[in-house]
Amino acid sequence: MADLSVKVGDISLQNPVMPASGCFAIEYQEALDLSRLGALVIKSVSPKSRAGNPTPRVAETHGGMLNSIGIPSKGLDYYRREVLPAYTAFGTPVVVSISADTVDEFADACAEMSLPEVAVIEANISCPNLEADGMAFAMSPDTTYKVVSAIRGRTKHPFWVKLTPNASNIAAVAKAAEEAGADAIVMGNTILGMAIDVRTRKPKLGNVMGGLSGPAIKPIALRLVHQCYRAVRVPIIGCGGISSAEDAIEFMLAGASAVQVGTASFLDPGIMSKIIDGLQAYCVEMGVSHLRELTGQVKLDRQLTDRWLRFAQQSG
Amino acid sequence: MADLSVKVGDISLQNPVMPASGCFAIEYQEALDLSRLGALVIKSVSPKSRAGNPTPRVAETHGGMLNSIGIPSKGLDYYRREVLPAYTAFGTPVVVSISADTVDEFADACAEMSLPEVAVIEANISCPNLEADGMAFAMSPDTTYKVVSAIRGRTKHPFWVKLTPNASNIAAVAKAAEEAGADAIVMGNTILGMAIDVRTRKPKLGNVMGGLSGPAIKPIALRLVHQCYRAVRVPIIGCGGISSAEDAIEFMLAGASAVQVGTASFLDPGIMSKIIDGLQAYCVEMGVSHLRELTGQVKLDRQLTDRWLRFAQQSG
Amino acid sequence: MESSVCAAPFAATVATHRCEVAEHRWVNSRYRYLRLESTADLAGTTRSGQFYQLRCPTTNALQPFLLRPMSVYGVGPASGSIEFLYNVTGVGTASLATLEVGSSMEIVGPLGNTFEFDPSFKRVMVVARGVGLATMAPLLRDAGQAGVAVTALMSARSPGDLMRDEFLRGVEADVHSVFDSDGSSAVENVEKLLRELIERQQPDVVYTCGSHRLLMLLQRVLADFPQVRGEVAMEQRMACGMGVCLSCVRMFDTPTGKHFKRVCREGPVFPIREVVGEVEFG
Amino acid sequence: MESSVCAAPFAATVATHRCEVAEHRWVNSRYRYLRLESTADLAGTTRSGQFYQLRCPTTNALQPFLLRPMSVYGVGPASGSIEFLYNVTGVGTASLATLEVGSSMEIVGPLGNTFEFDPSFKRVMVVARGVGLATMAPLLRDAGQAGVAVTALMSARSPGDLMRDEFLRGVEADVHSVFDSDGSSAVENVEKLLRELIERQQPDVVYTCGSHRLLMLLQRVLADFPQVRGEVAMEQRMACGMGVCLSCVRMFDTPTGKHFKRVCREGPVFPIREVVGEVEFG
Ligand SMILES: Cc1cc2nc3c(=O)[nH]c(=O)nc-3n(C[C@H](O)[C@H](O)[C@H](O)COP(=O)(O)OP(=O)(O)OC[C@H]3O[C@@H](n4cnc5c(N)ncnc54)[C@H](O)[C@@H]3O)c2cc1C
Ligand SMILES: Cc1cc2nc3c(=O)[nH]c(=O)nc-3n(C[C@H](O)[C@H](O)[C@H](O)COP(=O)(O)OP(=O)(O)OC[C@H]3O[C@@H](n4cnc5c(N)ncnc54)[C@H](O)[C@@H]3O)c2cc1C
Ligand SMILES: Cc1cc2nc3c(=O)[nH]c(=O)nc-3n(C[C@H](O)[C@H](O)[C@H](O)COP(=O)(O)O)c2cc1C
Ligand SMILES: Cc1cc2nc3c(=O)[nH]c(=O)nc-3n(C[C@H](O)[C@H](O)[C@H](O)COP(=O)(O)O)c2cc1C
Ligand code: FES
Ligand code: FES
Repeated sequence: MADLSVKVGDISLQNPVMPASGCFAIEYQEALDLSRLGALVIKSVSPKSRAGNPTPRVAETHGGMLNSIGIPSKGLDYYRREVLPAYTAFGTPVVVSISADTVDEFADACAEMSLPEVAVIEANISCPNLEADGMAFAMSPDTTYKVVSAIRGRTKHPFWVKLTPNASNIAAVAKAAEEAGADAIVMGNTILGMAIDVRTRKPKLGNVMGGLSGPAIKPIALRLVHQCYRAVRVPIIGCGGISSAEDAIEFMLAGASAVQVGTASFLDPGIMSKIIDGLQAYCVEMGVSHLRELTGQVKLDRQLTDRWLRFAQQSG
Repeated sequence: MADLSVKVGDISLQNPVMPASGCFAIEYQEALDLSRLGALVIKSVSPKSRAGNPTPRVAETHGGMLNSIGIPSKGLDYYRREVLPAYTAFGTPVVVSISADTVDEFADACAEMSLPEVAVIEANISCPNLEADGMAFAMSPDTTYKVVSAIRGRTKHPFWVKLTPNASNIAAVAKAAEEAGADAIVMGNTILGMAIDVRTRKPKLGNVMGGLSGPAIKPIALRLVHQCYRAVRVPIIGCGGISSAEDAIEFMLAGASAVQVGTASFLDPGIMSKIIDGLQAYCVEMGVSHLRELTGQVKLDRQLTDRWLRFAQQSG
Repeated sequence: MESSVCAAPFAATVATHRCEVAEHRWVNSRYRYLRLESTADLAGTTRSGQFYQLRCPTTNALQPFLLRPMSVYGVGPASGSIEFLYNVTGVGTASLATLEVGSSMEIVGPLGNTFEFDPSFKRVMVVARGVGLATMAPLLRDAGQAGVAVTALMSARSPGDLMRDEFLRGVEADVHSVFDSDGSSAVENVEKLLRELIERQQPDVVYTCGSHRLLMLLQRVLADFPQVRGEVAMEQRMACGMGVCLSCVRMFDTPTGKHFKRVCREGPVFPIREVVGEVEFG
Repeated sequence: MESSVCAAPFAATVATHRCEVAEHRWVNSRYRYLRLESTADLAGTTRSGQFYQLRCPTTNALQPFLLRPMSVYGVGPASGSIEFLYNVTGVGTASLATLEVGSSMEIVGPLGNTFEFDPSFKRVMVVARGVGLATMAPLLRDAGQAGVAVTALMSARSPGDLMRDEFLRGVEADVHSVFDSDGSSAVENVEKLLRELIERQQPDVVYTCGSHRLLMLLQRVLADFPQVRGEVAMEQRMACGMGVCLSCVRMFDTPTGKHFKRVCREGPVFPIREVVGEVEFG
């Protein structure tokens, strides 16, 4: 038996597999032993009440799906009273994901949710559905720094910040998050996309645009994780298209300390259990005794480009 | 028979279907009647000689592929003498794609290639493989404006600029390109990605990172086309994951005047012919007499969000 | 002694079941019948009105990504036997239609709530159109077994589309059929028929599925028969099918006010009276 | 009269061919034999050394994206008949292995150049290991038909892996086998054998495929036999298979200097002497 436990900053997890926010809820206890997971990440909540976006809210694409759920919310009181308690009974660390419209709202909400029964605050500063054309805090280092430091000033809880693949310079954004005091980076959210029904000519989502997730985006998410890994020292939690143990390993090799599984659960609500089993099998097969030692262990051959160039130079 | 002809600025094309640069070469004349295509877009050439990137240069992903070919080039003289002539014999407009390292090099190269036998210059200001971590001119409105206006100053040829999906604020980049005088926007190139072999732990590409293309990225490319369409008045050529007539229609509805087909040709070298046939079939089925009238005709219900909000407000 | 809470091994009530295709054929030109066999006790755990999510096969031409929700058309007699009846409309159902007998496929479930049926009912009325009959067929069986009388109002494009035998499956019922082809399915006509039947037969409950128009009509008619309950099985685009993703919401007008509910979880069966005849969005 | 240039209808020489799986079975525990039938004249248009790109089937578990290059193992006797012999290694070949007789699949080709074979040769020598024999089998047939003598040096892990009959297919040859299992495939041993055979038999040409080690060895050995030509069929990751994408390049040391060449287009067959024993990249 390999040791699957990992550390994300000061938090120890029995294994690196946790759900991605919005792709998990207590109902999965019917399909999954929630006490087996590394952590339980709940759907984002916003302090403001919202209904969410118009239906249809999902559409499938090649190897993935678009969603424009939005963040339906009944506010923090309701959440604390009616939502949170169900998740705290499994002995598994609970991660509360917060979404908000302004820096102050974010900071207030994170402070308010820094409860003893909550292990981690995850700030979803990247949801592409709520701002015009997908703009979000995490689109620029600036706004990332502002919102993260404001939150940091208000909570002593472990605090992760979830970035968006839509940002063009992820290393700078990740560095801003690190400097502003985030304990870890979740990389990342969905990528803004769109689909049109060519018979009706209508957008397939009521909201016109939505977030792309699933295996289709895996190579992009993996690249972002690796770029973050090269840019910062805080741990990274990989997310985007993970649907097998091999995918999880790939993210760890690229630099992730843990992973989040989103869309894959919709195709098999028991997938996270299978991924954990698969990690164990991989470690046994490959002779890995401590899974956490794989983080960042992609074999990069730093001389390769030089060697190639010298080699190629011979050609006429 | 529907009229499939389209206009891209001042250029008329017999139909909107053309290859994407780097996914087409004269060898396809063995599989495809090149005189049927809307235009012939040749692999990018750079003024500097280059060998291209180390092998392996391609890796498949879910619903797509990564490539890190780079732009192997023997310079413009060689290109003009040995490459170009083969393409100019089909009566189909020839598009020369240029890649370069600096603004001046770009402007010089575009000027030099503004030859009578060349119908259009396409400036590939977005290739993610050549600059560190995928940075390219098209990543920011600034550098886009600079390079496009420099090129515009040096050529009277129709001149298209190819943008990158890696840019975070595409509307601003597109506007910069328009203001700087581009005649059309090609949206877009590949998205930077990465893949790791979990057995060998090595990156699947010699170059570590590469560009993701194919159906997996279609929803992202489509969204970008629509964002460009809302931002600028110059025509847009859609590109990214198109592999069927329906896909081409989807891009036109989102705002494209023409489309480029890349990766799909690798899976079926005759696909562009089939797409053209499929466009005709779609027009007949849907009663469309002039294909070009579909550009931008996605049915957006501007009141939908308001209606939804009013509707949703009733809920407690 | 170990604490019994900790020691209780986890047992999933919703699971992915690998099944073998035991029977698969066209019922008419648009609908197909599919029977699967699994080693799990699907018959014992699945109730009338529930649905499964089907992992449709992936082929070179058809690559559905999400699972497809399908009502259970029947279960048993073998405990691992489950039946579906489906309309071939898009990518997923087209790929489903390619499944050969003997091949395997996965289904996730059982999902959703159930029709409320009470064996002490005297008479139930079912109002079905199209594939809605697949959803309600198990109810007819429940009624037949409990000796509850059944009135069936069936609506179809034409007599060839009716699937009367597929619906009744041997259960005796007072069947009334209306068709688009002869105009008998026109709203005024159906309304008259419904009112007559309800007035005369006084069913305990009216169930419906498969037509928004019939649903809206029933809501109006039932307003005049407060003693008759009404239930409808609804549809909505789904991703997770388990109440997790919030994609499948619709608004309902409940005794505590208007609320969004998840069709996959609080539904698919809802009181007819609570349906909000929402304008379509998107 | 129309201009004949304009009127000439376009005829593809490379095309996607829809084929039916006519035969498909294991040859041993790792290799499978596949015979396809199409309506096109594949036998008439395909030459020794060429390859096709196969669209491997898409299943729920295996979803290869790119086509897979495969050498033609044989064509005919029917004009639409084509054969492949493949090693089940990864996603694509695993999905290929699931294809049932009677199902259909698409292949794109013929692609690439051919071995240079001259019926006036006296003797050819083939040095094969693993799946390399699939690529060279058509050559043996050419030689057999032309009455050219054949020497075959076959290398394999063990006698069970040799596939001697699959390679020769009835063509008479002077066969020499070496194995890893008994150490006879060691480089020194094979080098000795090669030198002896070439010295004694003076083949016009040596062909090889399937082993980089054997290729490098042959390059060294042939340096001492300038009158003997040498050809090798190479492999490289491919996307387009037609010379378009530039993914499949390798460097070759030609009379005009070192150049990158496309394995799919200038190859897959190259002069053994021109191969650059490049370090592996990536
Ligand atoms: C609870 C429930 C029970 C159902 N029971 C049956 C049944 O017994 N028999 C039957 O024929 N059909 C049933 N349907 C409808 C069935 O799910 C759709 O016909 C099917 O999903 C269409 O898939 P497609 O790929 O063929 O169509 P496409 O149009 O290609 O599907 C595209 C996407 O839209 C979704 N979608 C399309 N139509 C519907 C719909 N009406 N409802 C929900 N999602 C839809 C698909 O699931 C998919 O995600 C049921 C739907 C629900 C929600
Ligand atoms: C011209 C040519 C002829 C070939 N002929 C044969 C043959 O007759 N029989 C046979 O068994 N094999 C042959 N091969 C090798 C065969 O193409 C690979 O074994 C096959 O592509 C592996 O695919 P996979 O999905 O099973 O493996 P995976 O490792 O899952 O493939 C992943 C990717 O790598 C590529 N790849 C993997 N191995 C190779 C390889 N050795 N060469 C090129 N690309 C590779 C695949 O095409 C795919 O794109 C030939 C290769 C070439 C280039
Ligand atoms: C239906 C759905 C709802 C989501 N809701 C949220 C959310 O509320 N908060 C959040 O941070 N991310 C949300 N996400 C993004 C996921 O957490 C995840 O980052 C993304 O889906 C990529 O991972 P995947 O490819 O594994 O799904 C949602 C994704 C989906 C598909
Ligand atoms: C192998 C390969 C090589 C490419 N080379 C170039 C290039 O030289 N210049 C360029 O502008 N784009 C290049 N591209 C990008 C394509 O032109 C196209 O923008 C991209 O692949 C997205 O379209 P697709 O999904 O249809 O392939 C290349 C893409 C591939 C896959
Ligand atoms: S389908 Fe996910 S909540 Fe209903
Ligand atoms: S595979 Fe594309 S050039 Fe060889």
